[in-house]
Amino acid sequence: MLFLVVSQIINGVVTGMIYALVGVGLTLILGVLNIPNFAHGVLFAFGAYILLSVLQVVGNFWLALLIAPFGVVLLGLLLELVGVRRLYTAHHDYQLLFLFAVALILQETIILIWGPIGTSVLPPAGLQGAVNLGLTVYPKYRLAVMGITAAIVAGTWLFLTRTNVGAIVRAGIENREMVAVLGIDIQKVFALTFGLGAWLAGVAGGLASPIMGLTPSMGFDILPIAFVIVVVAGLGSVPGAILAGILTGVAQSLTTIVFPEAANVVIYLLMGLMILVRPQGLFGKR
Amino acid sequence: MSALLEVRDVSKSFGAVAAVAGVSLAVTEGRLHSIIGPNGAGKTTLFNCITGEVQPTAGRILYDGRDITGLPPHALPALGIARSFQRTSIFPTLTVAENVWVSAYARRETRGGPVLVPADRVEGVGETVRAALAEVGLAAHAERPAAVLAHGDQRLLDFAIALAARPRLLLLDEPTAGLSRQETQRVIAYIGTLKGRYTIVLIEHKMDVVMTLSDRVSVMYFGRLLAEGTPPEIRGDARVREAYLGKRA
Amino acid sequence: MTPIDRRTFLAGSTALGAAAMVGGVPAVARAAKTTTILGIFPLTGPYADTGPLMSKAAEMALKEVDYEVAGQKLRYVTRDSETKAGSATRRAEEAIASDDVKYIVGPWSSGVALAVGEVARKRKVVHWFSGGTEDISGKRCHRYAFQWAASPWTAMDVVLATFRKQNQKAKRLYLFIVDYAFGWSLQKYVETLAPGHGFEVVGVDRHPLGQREYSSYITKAAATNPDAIYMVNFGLDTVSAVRQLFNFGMTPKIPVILSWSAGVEELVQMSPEMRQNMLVGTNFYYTIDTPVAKKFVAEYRKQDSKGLPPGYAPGASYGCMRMVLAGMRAAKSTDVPAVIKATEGLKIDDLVGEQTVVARNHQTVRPYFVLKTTPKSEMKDDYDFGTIINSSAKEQPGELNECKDIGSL
Amino acid sequence: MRDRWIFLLIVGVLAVGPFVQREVIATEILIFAVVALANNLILGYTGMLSFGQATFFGVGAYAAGLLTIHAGLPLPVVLAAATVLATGLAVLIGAVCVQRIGLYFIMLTFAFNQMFYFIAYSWTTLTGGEDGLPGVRRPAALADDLTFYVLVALLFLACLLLMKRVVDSPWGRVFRAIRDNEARAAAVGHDVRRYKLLSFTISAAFTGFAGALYSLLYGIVPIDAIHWLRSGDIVFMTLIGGSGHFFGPIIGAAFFIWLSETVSVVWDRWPMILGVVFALVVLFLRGGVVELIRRGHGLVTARGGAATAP
Repeated sequence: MLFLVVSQIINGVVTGMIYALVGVGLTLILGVLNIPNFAHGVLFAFGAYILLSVLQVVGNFWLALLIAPFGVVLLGLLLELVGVRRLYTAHHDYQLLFLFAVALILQETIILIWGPIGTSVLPPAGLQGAVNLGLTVYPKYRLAVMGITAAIVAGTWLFLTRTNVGAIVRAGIENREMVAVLGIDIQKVFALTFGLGAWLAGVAGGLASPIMGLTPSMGFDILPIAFVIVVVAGLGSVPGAILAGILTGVAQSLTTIVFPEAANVVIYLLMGLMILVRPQGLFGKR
Repeated sequence: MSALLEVRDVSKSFGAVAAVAGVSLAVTEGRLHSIIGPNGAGKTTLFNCITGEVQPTAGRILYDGRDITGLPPHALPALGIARSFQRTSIFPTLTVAENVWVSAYARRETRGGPVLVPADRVEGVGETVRAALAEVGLAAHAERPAAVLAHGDQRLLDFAIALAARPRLLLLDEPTAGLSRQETQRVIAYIGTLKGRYTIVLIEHKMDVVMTLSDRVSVMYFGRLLAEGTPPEIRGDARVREAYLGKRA
Repeated sequence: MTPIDRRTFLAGSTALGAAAMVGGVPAVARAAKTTTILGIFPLTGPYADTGPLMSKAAEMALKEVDYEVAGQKLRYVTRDSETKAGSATRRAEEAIASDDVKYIVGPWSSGVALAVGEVARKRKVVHWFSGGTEDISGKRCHRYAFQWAASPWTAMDVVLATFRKQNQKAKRLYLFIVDYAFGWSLQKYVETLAPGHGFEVVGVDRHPLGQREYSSYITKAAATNPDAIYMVNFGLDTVSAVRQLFNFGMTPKIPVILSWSAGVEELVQMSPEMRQNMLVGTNFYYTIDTPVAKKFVAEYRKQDSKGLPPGYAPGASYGCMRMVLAGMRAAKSTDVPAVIKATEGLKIDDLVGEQTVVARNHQTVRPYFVLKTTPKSEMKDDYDFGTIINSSAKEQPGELNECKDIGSL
Repeated sequence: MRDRWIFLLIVGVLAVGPFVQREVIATEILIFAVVALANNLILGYTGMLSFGQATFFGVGAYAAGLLTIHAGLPLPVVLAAATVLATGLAVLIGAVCVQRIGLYFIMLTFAFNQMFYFIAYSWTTLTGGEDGLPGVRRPAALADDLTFYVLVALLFLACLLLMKRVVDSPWGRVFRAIRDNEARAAAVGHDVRRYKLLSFTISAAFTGFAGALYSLLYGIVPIDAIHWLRSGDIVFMTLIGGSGHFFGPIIGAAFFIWLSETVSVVWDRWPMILGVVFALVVLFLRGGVVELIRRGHGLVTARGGAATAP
């Protein structure tokens, strides 16, 4: 039993880290731009699919993982430029309608480009197979993912806390008017944030592809989970999103030990409890 | 001479910053009492403590002898307290009459009875609306959407909304902020006509406005009460001049 | 609330009404001799990958007869089932109304099929479906619905028998079951049949439909030290589980049994490494050695841009459509009651071999196939996924069938 | 006065409806028209965007289905019970959700929707889960689709009138005041959260009622009745029709269902067309079809400037 719990916790952490990557991107966009980004899931999917195509060209997983997310950034910036930019002052209802429309269009685009049938990407050579951790055997690639996501999340955190640009983004979450008063072009901050969010989604999609595979609907599958993470975390909170992602992953995988049928309900129950006990989220202010 | 509104030792800090630190003042019934101070002096925070937008960290606020500290904003009109906002705060897509109606309805005398009647047929509200509109001189605009009114008219509508609540105490937050000179004159003249009929607390930073209108003036500076007195007394106060006037000159 | 006046609204609504009319004008005035067949498949939604293939294959069966049978013209229309019972129901209703549909083939998932079956019953049109729910020819059977897929009992029996033959020493099975009616009915049969074949079910995990993360189930399974992972799930669920079994290093050490597989469309999503040491049960595989299958596979591959052979999904829609046609031929008519009567008890040598429609419950008794996957080194081409090593058409014992009354026309 | 004419027009359209469309589809449009109108009570009138209306639609549908199947209660009792259940649930969910505004409100309603979806999904003995809840039979007198259409049309009119009364009532006016300026509405003495909860609950009541009718329409409660994508559809119907006009959502529901039916026959990748239409509406036609009618009218009458002012 103990080893089961331990390995489930590791599982939960790995899955949770990927959730966290998606959640951090989403919470940044939500916090800074104040828009409900329903297209976030599909950016995740594009991360995986672009990686697939790049991989076919360059042949090296790591190189592809380095390149592919920037394709997603371009896509995100394009979205920002064409539509989102014109919607910052609009009501949430129109923002939501637009982003949902974008999600529909992009999902169908995936089907048109890469076909309706899903596909697999193998973990890079050297990280295939499992390693014995003593208590349990565990896939090498997943362990690597744990390390990589931790590095990316830490990098993002350093970027936000230690650089001037990052400080401006954070200020955008705290107090948007102040940023404007400081004479910073808020438009650029928004575009930057959207790009950063898209990059995180893209990296997450790429990293997840050897684990979760690629299907056109993968974006719509992950979206609700990303929203739960943001609610649990508190809007705009990066550390909250990381913690919430891991909590969600662990809660899900521990539930499968005792009551596998409830694995999906449990994250929403968790969220419900969270709302009742601490409605502003783990790290939310109000 | 009893105090209608009494602020006792009220403090409010945001984190480490004390926006209001131990302010006390008493507003006598029927008087116009102004609170002035340079930007950042804590006037608005104090105001928000009185109106319930913000919970004071310490201290008490008494209205008509009753402790109203921490009451939510929506509970105050029923007690006879109405307010205006610093930036004109109206319901833009509602008509002028509907704007005032929303306030009058909240203070309607008769409760209960059928709910799903047309709004304009609610008993007793219509008269209040008409009276309030007539009072500010907007009766002719009653059926126009509030958004199309001129700035000054919107400010007057804001007053009408407050007056429709039939208050004893009017809290006015920088009523001339953002208005043109002409509009300012009009609004000041109008406030003059309210004087004596209501107890008024006026937050302002335009000195000229305050000095002509007020019965009594409190000066705030860095979250504290610096001085209090009649307009001539304040004008003559050295500390005020140094802290406030001096700076502006 | 900006006011708009009456005339504006009236003008607009009339225009809109007119537009709606153009879109929805029923094709009532179509030639009386034409019979319309509806292919309702998931073109969007969770099974969007299979819908277009199924529709194409279904239409191929009609093209072969040049849209004509028993002297009657046939017409083929399609609708999107979205894998949403609500949408599928509405679209089926709409197609029956506006296109005068008399026969329905599809869709792909059981829940949606049962909903479409309700429409078929109500509107008195023939419904052919192939899928894992035993309810179509079981407790929710009715006179208008027919099941092409083998009975789950037949399928589980032959899969277990084959695994026994392959692996004499194996004993402990760990089950991954998709958590809805399809999974449960198959689980029931696996659990009752396993002891008879000398197996013991050492653990069962039910996962929701659409599950993409199997690591927790896999670690749980590994802990029980099973001799095989036995899966009752479908499509992407299966692919995800297989992928992660491979990542965990379970494949190829422990055999994986896909007991009810989509065949090609699932297998093509896995890399050859993931497919090692695998046993695959399916209703259709493209190497089936019948004249009908050979012709179908050749034609299908010719039409596919990548030369992808048909899997179970297109095989099923093609097979169902051929059964519709066979019924019409037997009845010498396209009249619905006549065709139903002629189809009941119909026995033909067709796509997968001998196919018999049981009159009592509308179940097609037909072979179910088991493949062994081909190791990467031995693959003749990219699509050489496996070899059929066994098949069986053993009928489900009557007392296990829950269709007590097929009802009237 | 104007409303009366529109109302007469609607009655006229209802009368010809079954001759233009199959009865069941005309019925479905009316059911979703009620849902969209109800959604507009919160979205258009109170300024709250709920992404969880399917919760109440689904609960209403399941309740009606289960009561019909297992309890065999008469139709009016079934409809009433389903409505009451959805309403009660809305009070609980709403009480939590109205504490928050903006994005948080959207996400809370969305998350509650997910929670109830998975409960419905997992509790298969009750709901049938993925396979849906079949066998919801209408009373014999209503078995005929046209008869059922007539009933739904009458109930639709009743809902329409009732919602119109809500909108024109003091409540409706306070809702609009809250939408326009929440802080001001509170400052004049209205308990904003209570009114929001009221609006949310009224909306859910109609939504649950419509859900109950939906379960009787096809005799099945599909799992997608409670899926969050359904909540999305409801929002989109409202917006595409035009949330700025009381009657807009009716056009929206009809247009949405008509559009998705039409384009899905034309092209397999039809959601893309849907997406493009949505995007175009957002970028160029905020206000929806009602706005289009308004602009079209402005063009025709050249001097219709007054009517087109926002």
